[in-house]
Amino acid sequence: MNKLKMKVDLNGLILNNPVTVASGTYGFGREYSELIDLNQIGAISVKGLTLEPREGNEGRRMVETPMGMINSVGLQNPGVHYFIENEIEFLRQFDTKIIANINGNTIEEYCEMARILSAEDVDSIELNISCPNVKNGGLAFGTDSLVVREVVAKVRKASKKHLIVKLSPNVTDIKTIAKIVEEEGADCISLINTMAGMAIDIHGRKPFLRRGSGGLSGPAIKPIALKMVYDVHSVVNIPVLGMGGIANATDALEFILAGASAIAIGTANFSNPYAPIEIKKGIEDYMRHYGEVDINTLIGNLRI
Amino acid sequence: MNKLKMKVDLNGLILNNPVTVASGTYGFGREYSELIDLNQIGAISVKGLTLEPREGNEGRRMVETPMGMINSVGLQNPGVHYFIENEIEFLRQFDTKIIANINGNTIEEYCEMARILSAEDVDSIELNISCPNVKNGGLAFGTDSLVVREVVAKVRKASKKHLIVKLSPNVTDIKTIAKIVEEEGADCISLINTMAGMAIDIHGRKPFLRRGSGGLSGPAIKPIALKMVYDVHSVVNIPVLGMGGIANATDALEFILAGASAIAIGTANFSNPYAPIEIKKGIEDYMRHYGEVDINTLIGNLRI
Amino acid sequence: MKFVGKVKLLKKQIINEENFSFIIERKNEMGLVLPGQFFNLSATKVGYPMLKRPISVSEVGENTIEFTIKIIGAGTKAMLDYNEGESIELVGPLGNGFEYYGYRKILVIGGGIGIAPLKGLINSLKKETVEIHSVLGYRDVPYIYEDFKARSEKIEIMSENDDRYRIGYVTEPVASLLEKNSYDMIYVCGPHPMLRSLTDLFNSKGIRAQLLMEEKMACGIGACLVCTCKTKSGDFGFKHSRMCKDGPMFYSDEVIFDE
Amino acid sequence: MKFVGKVKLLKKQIINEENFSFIIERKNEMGLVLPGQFFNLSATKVGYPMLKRPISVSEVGENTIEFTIKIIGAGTKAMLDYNEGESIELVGPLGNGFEYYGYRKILVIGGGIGIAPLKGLINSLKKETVEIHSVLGYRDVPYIYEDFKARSEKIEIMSENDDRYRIGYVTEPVASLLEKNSYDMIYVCGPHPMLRSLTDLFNSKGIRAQLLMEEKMACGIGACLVCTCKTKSGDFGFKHSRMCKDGPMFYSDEVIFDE
Ligand SMILES: Cc1cc2nc3c(=O)[nH]c(=O)nc-3n(C[C@H](O)[C@H](O)[C@H](O)COP(=O)(O)OP(=O)(O)OC[C@H]3O[C@@H](n4cnc5c(N)ncnc54)[C@H](O)[C@@H]3O)c2cc1C
Ligand SMILES: Cc1cc2nc3c(=O)[nH]c(=O)nc-3n(C[C@H](O)[C@H](O)[C@H](O)COP(=O)(O)OP(=O)(O)OC[C@H]3O[C@@H](n4cnc5c(N)ncnc54)[C@H](O)[C@@H]3O)c2cc1C
Ligand SMILES: Cc1cc2nc3c(=O)[nH]c(=O)nc-3n(C[C@H](O)[C@H](O)[C@H](O)COP(=O)(O)O)c2cc1C
Ligand SMILES: Cc1cc2nc3c(=O)[nH]c(=O)nc-3n(C[C@H](O)[C@H](O)[C@H](O)COP(=O)(O)O)c2cc1C
Ligand code: FES
Ligand code: FES
Repeated sequence: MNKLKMKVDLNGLILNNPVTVASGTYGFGREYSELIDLNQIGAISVKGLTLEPREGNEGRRMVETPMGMINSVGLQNPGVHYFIENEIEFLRQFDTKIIANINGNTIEEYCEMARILSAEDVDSIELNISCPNVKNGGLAFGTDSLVVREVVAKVRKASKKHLIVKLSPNVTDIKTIAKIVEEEGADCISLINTMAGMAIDIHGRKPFLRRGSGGLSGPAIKPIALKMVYDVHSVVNIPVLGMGGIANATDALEFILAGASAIAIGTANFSNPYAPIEIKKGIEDYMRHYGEVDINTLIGNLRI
Repeated sequence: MNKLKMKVDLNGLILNNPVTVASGTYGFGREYSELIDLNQIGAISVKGLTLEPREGNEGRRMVETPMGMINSVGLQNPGVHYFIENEIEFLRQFDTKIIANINGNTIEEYCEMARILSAEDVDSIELNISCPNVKNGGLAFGTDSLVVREVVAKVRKASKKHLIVKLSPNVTDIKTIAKIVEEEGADCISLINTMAGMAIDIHGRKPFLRRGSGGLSGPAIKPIALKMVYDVHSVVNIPVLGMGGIANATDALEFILAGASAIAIGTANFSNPYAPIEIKKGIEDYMRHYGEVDINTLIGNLRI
Repeated sequence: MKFVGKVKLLKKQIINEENFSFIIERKNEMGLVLPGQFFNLSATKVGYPMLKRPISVSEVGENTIEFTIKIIGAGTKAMLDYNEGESIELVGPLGNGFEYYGYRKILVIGGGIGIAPLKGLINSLKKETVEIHSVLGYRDVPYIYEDFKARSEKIEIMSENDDRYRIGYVTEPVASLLEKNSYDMIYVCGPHPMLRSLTDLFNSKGIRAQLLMEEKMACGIGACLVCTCKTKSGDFGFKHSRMCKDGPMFYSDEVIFDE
Repeated sequence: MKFVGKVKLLKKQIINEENFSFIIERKNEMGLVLPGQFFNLSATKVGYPMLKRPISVSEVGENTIEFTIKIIGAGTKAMLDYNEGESIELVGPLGNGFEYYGYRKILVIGGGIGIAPLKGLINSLKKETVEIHSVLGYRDVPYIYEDFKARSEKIEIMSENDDRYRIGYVTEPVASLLEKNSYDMIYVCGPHPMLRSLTDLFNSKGIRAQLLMEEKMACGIGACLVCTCKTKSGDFGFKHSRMCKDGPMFYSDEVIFDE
């Protein structure tokens, strides 16, 4: 059995293999560490952090939909300081990269968090621009080109760490947003975050979620995510971290062929805690079957 | 058993019941008329018409995805003149409303078709603004506010028929688009059309669809469609014809409670040809169970 | 220790039109399995519905585990299609389970399918040392009450509609039992409104019970935070605990019922 | 006449690791069912995968219909889970089927699972009046060839890998049969490359065959236009025909193979 080259380089962030786990689906790794070997995961993007601790939204927070789920956790997290003091060390035991997913109410909050994390032992900062912008009537930062330019530029200045910007899919033209993100100095783009979605309890005549609506994730959105990853990869030169509904090795390979240098597994962890390991193995099997020795030759390798 | 009032008024277009079938999924009704009683359907939106006949895209045109499908039929249709001469009369045998779904390469084509159909025995014109705008680099008409305003205004002038404008979901802010459509004189808004999506054959290393990508429909997109219907209903005063992944009576009732005055069934016809009849019956059962006598009291009747 | 994988369905038993039970093989890798804990079960072999369904253990044998399941929606309906001899994918045991060490006189209160996990509890208590009083409530015809009958010093079976039993809700007999007895611990599992009204009763009397609660779950292990339970924190504050990991057993004086 | 609804699975038979057959009850509402026609079958009771799967009839009995199915992906794999006695939702019969009235000497050419619908064809032809020559090709070990053996005047069984049979593709024996015989009609069903190379052969000889073709389908009845087949129109033009409604049988000289 030949040794396969599975390392991928996300523009300075080097992963042992392209299989990572998505923010908000893996906590800080503690719970899943009891079930699977975290050393086998390329990177862990931790639960979305905010400057101050947050209790998140009131329940009910989740409803299942056809091959998907809508969540409105509302960024419940212990805050960036708690993370630094109590979680980094735990994660550092494992041979996996740590991505700190950050979320702000204002551009200043994003910058402040980026500054704080610059001095800490994390491998990358993932700027989640799907958060509602309190100064802008609650519209997500990531849906307005001007705001995207400003927040990425300022965070870039605030920190020299490897910077991933995570895009919202709820936009008309993701290519334009991606180009702005690249221009303003992001090292890598991750996409997609959840899509705005809703489900209604016809007996109670109210939305299932206390907050009315939430974010749709899971296999249902995979075709949309794949198209966006393909589109973004076609217009930027920085690497893409693809996600959205990936549940098996075939899905992961679709994203890699579409141009993702690495992929993240979110919702699929819930239905199958072994998903990251099975997907990594499935990618390796595919490579052996087709005599590929380096995962990098597959990235964006589509015959169109 | 009480008699239920199932008639709904889409701002001048009065349907016997709120269950309609979506354009492109029902041809001109001929094939389904061999399987189900078309008199039970509130309205039939016919296969998207163009000024000239079109052969559509080369195959492969369809791929199944988790609880969805992506199609790229490419508006294969016999043209508006053939429709007028050969299809209207057939459909008129049934006690159902005829909605002519029109598609143009240019604003002039849309207007020309609206003018032609004004003189014909159809009950409504549905303006599909998800078509690629050839003058605008192929971006869909429906994604640019200025273009939306222009095309709706001009078609409104070209025809006095009942006018439905069908929105594309691939936009950042569907509320703004909907308000423009209302301002320019549409009688009704239908949504959603399919979402941009893609699937890749990892063995052939190419997209499954010859055209690369296509439109995603089916239960997978239901939560997204429902949220958009809810959002649009909350900002316009004209009625909404809701669709996107409706497969059973619960789904249909979710849309009605979210604000849809009528609903359309698309992809679900394929998996269950009886879907329109079963859904109509399911809505009636729900009304009886809760002692509702008029479907109109359910529309938008959400306790939030 | 948690198990992730497939186990064989050894026995499927139809209880009535709404309820059935599964006996599956218990694997060594599962370690201890406590009453009140649950497993997350795949509803189908084809993976649809997508999310696993949390189901409490209703009996733990040496080499077997029993689940008692009520058909509620698509997932539990589909589960019924597993054939004996087939494998079911599951994760568990999950959650904290009941605390029951050292109590000598207990009251168990169950409503509907909520009776299933309590059955696991009473059957794991030694007859010689624990006195059990039971109050079981049903909407219609009672089921799975035999072990409670056999094992309880006192038992009250209520039904909302079956007049061969005492008609009414469990709250009434519970109130009178509390007047006449003092219990080392009370255990409750049942629908939300029942938990809520009993908690009001307990709070008014200054006593506490162990509640086995429910919320929609995704991961089931505490990582995704969708299964929130509002609990007290300090004197006036609250926090969002995880039903799956910090629960599903919560003490009645910890929980904030505010809907 | 088309049937929409559920029918009982009377018999399920495992042919080998990759193939199985279903015998279902034939309903009156189905009317005539012709060889070459197909039904659209639900893959599972839970409705996932969502779209029905088109499967040709491989035998039509008085009160039964047989399907022979190869496991390809998630849908056909899931189908195998139906138990005898359960109901399967289906729509059909669909498509045009073979034309076979009045032919006296025919050649049937099948590849892999494509042999199944041809079995339905030959078994519906009267022995006394029709002379049948058969060429069957397999990747590995041949299966469902018994009826062809019993019914054919000449038969050639090919395999790509099983050297107890003639090794190679069906095109070779077909070419030599065509040298020595003249057929009233030729019927072909099999994988796309086989249809294509045989069509080249037929075109070069100026003869025509009936091809049973395949394309991904949604509605199966001709309404959605996703299952396109490029066919000739006039001398130089083309049109997009519907595989499900205008086919799945097309004459070899009508089809444009351009991929
Ligand atoms: C810790 C824990 C332990 C449990 N233990 C047990 C146990 O031992 N035994 C047991 O039987 N159960 C148990 N449950 C409950 C069990 O998990 C649920 O009953 C099960 O998950 C329901 O899944 P389902 O797919 O059948 O229903 P779902 O599809 O999830 O439906 C749930 C409810 O929502 C309704 N619904 C769905 N969609 C709509 C809509 N659009 N509009 C209105 N209503 C809708 C359904 O009709 C149903 O009433 C436990 C739960 C937890 C959290
Ligand atoms: C008119 C007609 C008649 C037919 N008659 C018969 C018959 O009698 N018997 C019979 O067995 N079949 C028949 N077929 C074929 C049958 O319909 C198909 O085999 C079946 O629909 C496949 O469904 P599936 O879900 O098993 O596979 P699918 O999931 O649809 O997969 C099809 C193929 O695509 C591959 N695939 C899926 N996703 C990906 C991905 N992301 N990347 C790469 N590859 C992928 C699968 O591995 C597989 O090779 C007929 C078809 C037609 C149109
Ligand atoms: C329960 C849950 C919580 C999430 N929380 C976050 C978060 O805190 N920050 C973030 O950037 N994305 C968050 N996401 C989005 C995921 O990281 C991912 O982008 C999305 O779910 C799509 O991938 P999937 O379909 O594989 O889940 C969350 C998703 C889920 C399901
Ligand atoms: C095969 C197919 C063809 C379609 N063709 C058209 C069309 O010609 N015009 C149009 O406005 N919408 C068209 N649509 C979109 C549907 O009318 C509908 O908006 C969409 O499919 C969402 O509904 P559904 O999920 O119930 O299918 C088509 C959809 C499908 C699946
Ligand atoms: S279900 Fe994920 S934290 Fe409880
Ligand atoms: S599958 Fe719909 S037209 Fe053929």
